[in-house]
Amino acid sequence: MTHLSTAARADNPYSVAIRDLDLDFDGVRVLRSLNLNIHKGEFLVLLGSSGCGKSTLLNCIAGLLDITDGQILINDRDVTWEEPKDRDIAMVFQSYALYPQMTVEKNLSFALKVAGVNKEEIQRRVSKAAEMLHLTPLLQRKPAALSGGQRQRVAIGRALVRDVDVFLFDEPLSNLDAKLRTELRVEIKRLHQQLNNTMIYVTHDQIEALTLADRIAIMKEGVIQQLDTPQTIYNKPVNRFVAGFIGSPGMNFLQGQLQLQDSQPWFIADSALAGLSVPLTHYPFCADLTGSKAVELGVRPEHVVVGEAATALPVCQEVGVEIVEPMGSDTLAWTRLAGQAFSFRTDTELNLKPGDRLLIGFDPARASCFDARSGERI
Amino acid sequence: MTHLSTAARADNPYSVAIRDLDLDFDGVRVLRSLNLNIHKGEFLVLLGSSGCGKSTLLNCIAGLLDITDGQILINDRDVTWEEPKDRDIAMVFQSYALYPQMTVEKNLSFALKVAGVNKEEIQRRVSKAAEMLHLTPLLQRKPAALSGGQRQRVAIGRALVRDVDVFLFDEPLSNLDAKLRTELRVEIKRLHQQLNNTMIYVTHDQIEALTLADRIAIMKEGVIQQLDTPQTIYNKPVNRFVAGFIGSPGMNFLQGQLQLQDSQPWFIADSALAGLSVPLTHYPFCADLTGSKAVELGVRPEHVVVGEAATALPVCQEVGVEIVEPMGSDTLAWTRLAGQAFSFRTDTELNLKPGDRLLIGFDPARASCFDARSGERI
Amino acid sequence: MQPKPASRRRTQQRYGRLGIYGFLLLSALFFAIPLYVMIITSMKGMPEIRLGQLFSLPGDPTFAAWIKAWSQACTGVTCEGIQAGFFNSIKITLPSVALSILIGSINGYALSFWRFRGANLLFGILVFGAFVPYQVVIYPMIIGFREVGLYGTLTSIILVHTMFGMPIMTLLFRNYFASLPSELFKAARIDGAGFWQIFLQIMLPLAVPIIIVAVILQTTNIWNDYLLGLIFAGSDNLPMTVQLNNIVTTTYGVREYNVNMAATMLTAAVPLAVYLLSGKYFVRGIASGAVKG
Amino acid sequence: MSSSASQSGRAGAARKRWQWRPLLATTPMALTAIGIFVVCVVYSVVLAFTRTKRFPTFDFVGFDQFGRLWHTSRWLASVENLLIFGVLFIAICLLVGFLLAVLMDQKVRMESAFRTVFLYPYAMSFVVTGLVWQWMLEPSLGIQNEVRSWGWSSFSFAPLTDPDFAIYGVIIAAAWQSSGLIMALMLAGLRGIDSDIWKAARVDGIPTWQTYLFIVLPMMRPVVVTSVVLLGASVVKVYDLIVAQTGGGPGISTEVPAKFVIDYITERGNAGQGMAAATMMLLPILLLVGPWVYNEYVRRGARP
Amino acid sequence: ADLEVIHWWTSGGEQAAVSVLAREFDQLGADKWKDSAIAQGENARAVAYQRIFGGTPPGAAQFNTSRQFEELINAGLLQDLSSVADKEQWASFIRPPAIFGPCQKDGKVYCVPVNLHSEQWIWVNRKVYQQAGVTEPTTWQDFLESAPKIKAAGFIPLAQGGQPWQEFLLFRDMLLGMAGKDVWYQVWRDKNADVAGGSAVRKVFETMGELRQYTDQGMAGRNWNDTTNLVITGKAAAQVMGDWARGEFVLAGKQPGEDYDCIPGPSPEPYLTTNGDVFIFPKQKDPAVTQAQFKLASMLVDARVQTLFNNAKGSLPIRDDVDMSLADACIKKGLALLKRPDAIVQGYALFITPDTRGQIEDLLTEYWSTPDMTVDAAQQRFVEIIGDAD
Ligand SMILES: Nc1ncnc2c1ncn2[C@@H]1O[C@H](COP(=O)(O)OP(=O)(O)OP(=O)(O)O)[C@@H](O)[C@H]1O
Ligand SMILES: Nc1ncnc2c1ncn2[C@@H]1O[C@H](COP(=O)(O)OP(=O)(O)OP(=O)(O)O)[C@@H](O)[C@H]1O
Ligand SMILES: [Mg+2]
Ligand SMILES: [Mg+2]
Repeated sequence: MTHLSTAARADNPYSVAIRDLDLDFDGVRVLRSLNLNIHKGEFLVLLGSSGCGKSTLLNCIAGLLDITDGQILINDRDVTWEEPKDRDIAMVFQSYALYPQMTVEKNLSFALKVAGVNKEEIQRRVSKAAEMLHLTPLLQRKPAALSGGQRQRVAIGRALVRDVDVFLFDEPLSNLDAKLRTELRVEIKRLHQQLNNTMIYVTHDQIEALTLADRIAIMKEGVIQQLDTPQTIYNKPVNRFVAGFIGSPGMNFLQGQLQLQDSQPWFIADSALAGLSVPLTHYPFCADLTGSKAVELGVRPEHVVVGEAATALPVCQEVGVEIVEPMGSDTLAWTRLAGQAFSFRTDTELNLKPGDRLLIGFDPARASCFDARSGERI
Repeated sequence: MTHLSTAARADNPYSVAIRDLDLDFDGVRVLRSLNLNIHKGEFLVLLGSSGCGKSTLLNCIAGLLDITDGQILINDRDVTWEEPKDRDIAMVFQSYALYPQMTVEKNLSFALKVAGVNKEEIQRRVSKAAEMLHLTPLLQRKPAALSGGQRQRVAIGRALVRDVDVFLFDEPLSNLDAKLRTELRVEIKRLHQQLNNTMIYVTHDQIEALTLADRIAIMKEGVIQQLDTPQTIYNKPVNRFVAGFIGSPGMNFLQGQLQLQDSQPWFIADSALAGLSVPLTHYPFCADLTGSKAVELGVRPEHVVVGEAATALPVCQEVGVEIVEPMGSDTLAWTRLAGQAFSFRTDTELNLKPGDRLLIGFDPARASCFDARSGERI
Repeated sequence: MQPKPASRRRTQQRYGRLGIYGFLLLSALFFAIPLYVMIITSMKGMPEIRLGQLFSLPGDPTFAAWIKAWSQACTGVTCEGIQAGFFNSIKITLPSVALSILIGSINGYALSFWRFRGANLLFGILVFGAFVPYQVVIYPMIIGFREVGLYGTLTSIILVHTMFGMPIMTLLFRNYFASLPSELFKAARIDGAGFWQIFLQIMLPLAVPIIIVAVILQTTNIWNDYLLGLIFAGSDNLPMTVQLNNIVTTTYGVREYNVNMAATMLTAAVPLAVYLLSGKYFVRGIASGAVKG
Repeated sequence: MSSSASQSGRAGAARKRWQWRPLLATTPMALTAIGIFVVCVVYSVVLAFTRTKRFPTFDFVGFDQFGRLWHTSRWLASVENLLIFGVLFIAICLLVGFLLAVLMDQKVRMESAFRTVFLYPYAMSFVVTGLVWQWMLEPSLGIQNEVRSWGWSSFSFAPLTDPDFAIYGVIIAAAWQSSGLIMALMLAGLRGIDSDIWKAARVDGIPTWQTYLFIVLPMMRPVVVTSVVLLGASVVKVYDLIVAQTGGGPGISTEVPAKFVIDYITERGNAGQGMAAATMMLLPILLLVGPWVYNEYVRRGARP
Repeated sequence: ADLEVIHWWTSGGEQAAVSVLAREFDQLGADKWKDSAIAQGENARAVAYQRIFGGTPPGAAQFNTSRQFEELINAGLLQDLSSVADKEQWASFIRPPAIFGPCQKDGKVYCVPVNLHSEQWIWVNRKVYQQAGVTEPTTWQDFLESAPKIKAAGFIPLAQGGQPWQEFLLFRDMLLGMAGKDVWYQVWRDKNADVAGGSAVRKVFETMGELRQYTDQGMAGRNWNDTTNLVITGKAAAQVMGDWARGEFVLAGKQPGEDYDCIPGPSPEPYLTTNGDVFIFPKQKDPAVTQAQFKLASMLVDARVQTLFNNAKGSLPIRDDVDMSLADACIKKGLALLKRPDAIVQGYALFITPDTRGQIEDLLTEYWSTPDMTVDAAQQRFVEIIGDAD
């Protein structure tokens, strides 16, 4: 640990750097030797399912939890044992955490008053933040008299006035309905473009992650699985967990065997009925292939081509539609491929009905292939 | 009221029929002379924003609220003043409403036991429901030991065992995370296909509404705005409210004037800067046009065509990208059209960045045109 | 046409409601009778009381007994009624209630948000302490107070009430604060507020519902206390209940039931008033977090 | 910061710096918890093994005091009374409290009037309660006399005069005093139940009484626990009520352990014996309440 | 200085008496009587103990002539009054000497007796006896014989309070009245288990058991003065109570010999026990208070104060040379007895501790209210208690 920290110090270009972070709750290790470097001005999203330790990590960065081992640096400064207020961070919570007995204005100015900032300066910053977030007409209201979206804006405003380098968001939009979520998402994105400070954003909503992030860190059980840009994560998930987690509707996974036939790799689906063989010649393997091996082939529903065009692809079959889910802009249809459930996305205009039969196909080069045992991408 | 009920009785082919329903809460009219007919086996979704009276309507149908005036018929029988249990309905709640101290099995069987159903029959129905919902291994657990999705399945199971004709769902999936929501959505859809009984489903999530419904009733302030199939509602919203409510990302609305030029209708956008004129020749008007009139033109982001292909369309402009929201399967980009915010959906492959310039266009025939004052579709 | 089903259902409901009201009224009667007896007895003359008709209204209502109980009844050499004790009780109750609530709320706050080592153990001991009969610890406590020279002073009785009230107060506030979102606390810490700032500016204003409950409970307990007041308050501060006891056991040939009742009512007046005025908030306050176990 | 040793050293310091304010703020609690509920209790327990009369002497006599204690019929009667009183009192309060709360929850008119009537006895001290109910149950003055004056001359209701029933007279008074509080707690608990549960039960066709009994009541476990704790604590301490209402009589039929303790440490000047009795009172509390407190608050710690 | 006095004289007659003391003390000069009345002896004594223990002792506190305060003396917490006592030669006039005994230890004086209470009295309502057509009892045998007739006439033959100390008082009265002086001493002073288990004591238990049927239902928990009131108002025929009951009759305006009567015993050979009240004077820090204590101590034995006080209280003075001419017939009966040394018996409280007394009270109250309890069982336990007493 020591050698790392001294070495890293020399040329740390990061806004937030986390080194070998361990954290135990009552003897249970929730975060294990976690390393994470976040660039200045970057929008980093921590994504993962419930209970994977996202909030815990954020709380560690904020200084709200005492860590078990490791080091946290913010702007090159070791803040591992600093008070939250001395870390140059601000935080926005899922439950808004507004002070219910104070007006919006007081909520915004509380931190500044505590810090002893003078009155005019408080006034200036509050009105600037209020303007930026369209809160000016609401300044004299109490939180109870605000809608969910307004409350969340106040919560963001409270972070804004503090004029810090790093913003931490803990699922700030989870409590809002879908429509508001979309709106505020755009506002947060716009805010980031205006302020250009570092933002660390926790969510379990992958759409939020994909739309907002410069980079996404996908977590599972306290370990970061993949840290990369949204595109890479979407298109080249490093393991089955990431692949399944990202994308809505979710990726289809077909169980099967990876076999070399004529020194060409083939995916043979496990199936009692209709067989399915997929040539993986153009698949960008990252590992050497030796012999046969149980794998899962992941295919995103939107990479499936429907109708005549499918015949041009290496994989093409006629299937029966079981369930149709129109989503307005497009439609998700469920069928069976080699006896396994398989969904695909089509244009709404096709007007599919359960029972319809049609041709579908996909390009194996855009699929992902995972070791069935380890779940790693092959 | 009396004459109506006798008249309606004669030939009511509906599973659930609501006639001139009024409901007051402490003198405030929450539902006003509402009429709704639901076919046997239909999946009807009540969609609307919070507080519009969806739950209230559902509770009236269930018999949990005494109505002020009107009539409710279920399977041709006037049940307006029947007890809930005698209405041949079952209901699933957002908060699951499981009996926390009973095991899953007891939760499922309690209603039957109270109704005096014999043991084998209870056993049979419970195990059938449990199997259908994959609850068999969980039967001996208590609700506290279940995940959210499992709980909601138990709640559905509790409705299932009662073997009734009409299922009522009050936002059954709202408390679940996105991933689970998608999964359970499919299960409910499958269930409906299996059981083929009438389902009335309340939600404020339009994706749920679109994917599940045979017909959607969109409510606002206790009044049904539009009752139609998802496709019609999506493509031909009757008013600005419905148009804005349905679709994610939401429809773009451009403010402007409807004018007749050379006896051809044109939409002229309000704009200080670059002008935008849209020929509405092929637009399917539902009203006569007389003179100029303030309107809003609604364009769905996915109806916008990007790049060279756009030049073929009646409307085509070069625009600068302001914000890019990659959503995995595709990307939403925000720009300005005639000075007004405008979003469009593109392929992720395009790899747009803020600042990029490109051509966009759309087909006015697929747009919607609303009276700016009344909000009605023109 | 038949009677509308609506009206049939409503009629059934009406009978049900009649039953409910009937039962509630009967219960209310049972609960109210002792108070009724106290009031009417206090307004009767002794001859009338001797007739033994406990429940009949006074033939000739008089407040003489009240006046006597308040300002004339003898307790030993002095015959000043219970008024002196009334002011002593106020002197004891006000600071004790304030202090015990302050300390209870600080404890609850510290226990809910600032988990420090040993906090849970301390709290466990405190909860256990709620069950310890006072008498078991009175002797050592007397020694303790004697050693610090406080025994028999107003300070000591206030401290004693604070300490014996601490288990319940702490439990009450701890449960309440635990029901608040912890994000509130985190937000305040990030905003740079310290231990006391968070307590005074964020948490205390939020605790109003439970403070009301605490005020009610503590006022009642402390006002009604007899034993601790007798032992610790010192001869100058004996609470009203001591005088009450003297009057009730002090009698001429016949016990003056009317004076006894009046004295009893006067003694109970303060907690009664507290309940009458704030019963609504009591239930609300309990609902807001005290019952989360 | 050059070595991990110095770093962790600083870390330790930082943690301590974190903790001192809450520690300071809770000194009164620590002093009370340890000073009163540990030191004083232990001190008292130690006295139980001595020959202490009025003034503490540390002249140890082993278990002699306990031997004598368990040969004292008044102590045995006290223990038995406490059991009867405790079980019945708690049961009646819970029952009445729950019943009243359920009825009050039916959107009754004048709820606040009813609530006040049910709750006001809790404002009365046990002393006043005891006195009032002594009068009410007095054969020649109270209820018995009143009913007889209506013409039912054989009516007999004077529990306090009969050693076999006196304890029930005490229970009536105690339940009268405390039921209202339980009603308030239960009412709060009922109001906290998710309204969907009610709807679900109605749709399922479960009769109201079954809903209350099998669904709602089990859901109110925390309230019931709180109630039992509050009532239990007052049961163990019950003293004033007995002194005011019966003085322990007739005979020793309403004696309770707390009164035994107090009599011995005050009037009778045999604190050793009194503390032996007190120790015997603490023992079951420690055994019953201890594990619960440990589970609920110490081990699970965290948030309830 | 203010001299705080803790006492339990809160009942009607008692109040008048304690007011005499307060008034007289205040008239002595600079010092003031500060009254701390606490109802019920056990409460008052407990508070006095706790106050002394807690380091804020009262100036004076009432106790009984008994072993109640011996631990205070042993612990050296009481003011030595020898200087005053020697100067005024208390030993020479306090009589009977037995009541001064508990105050003295190692030649020093630690308390001041203020009165003598004789317990052995039965108070009867003459009119009730007249109406029932029976004569007033002079022995317990008489009483048992007349009781059924009184009961038949619709009166309560024996008014008995429902508190342990009253039941014990009844027992003592019967023990002395039926078994006599020797048994009395053997039981209390010598703690002779054989005598306690003997036939004389057994007879007492038996008689007591028989008396149960002559009481009324309202007995449970009743105070002594309420019980006296039954006799005063003619609801009951008789009450066994100490001489303090006289005050209640006086306050009710009743005349001895006319409305009511006080009968010593009842016993063929009446005795008087030497119970009474004393004041102790805890050591003080403030010398001015100590001076006031000496003043009060001296005042309490003053002949004039004794006269006024005992006339008001209805008790007997601790000295012979006081003017009790104002005293009524009942007091005079007591005074007469007091003049016969062989009629004077030392009180039980001089011999047994409060602890033992408490045990006996527990036994007797249980016995009294449990008709099922056999005489054997009760006496057996009595023997054990006497045997274990120290
Ligand atoms: N105070 C605590 N004490 C003990 N364990 C805790 C505590 N807080 C969290 N945990 C555990 O740590 C793990 C990580 O929790 P964390 O709150 O960081 O999850 P999360 O990823 O934020 O989940 P969510 O999306 O539900 O907010 C969980 O298993 C949780 O049970
Ligand atoms: N018990 C009640 N008393 C008074 N007003 C009520 C009551 N229940 C609901 N309302 C009012 O009736 C209107 C409709 O409420 P309802 O619960 O039906 O809305 P909803 O569409 O289900 O909203 P949500 O999506 O938030 O569940 C709201 O304005 C609400 O405030
Ligand atoms: Mg979290
Ligand atoms: Mg709703």
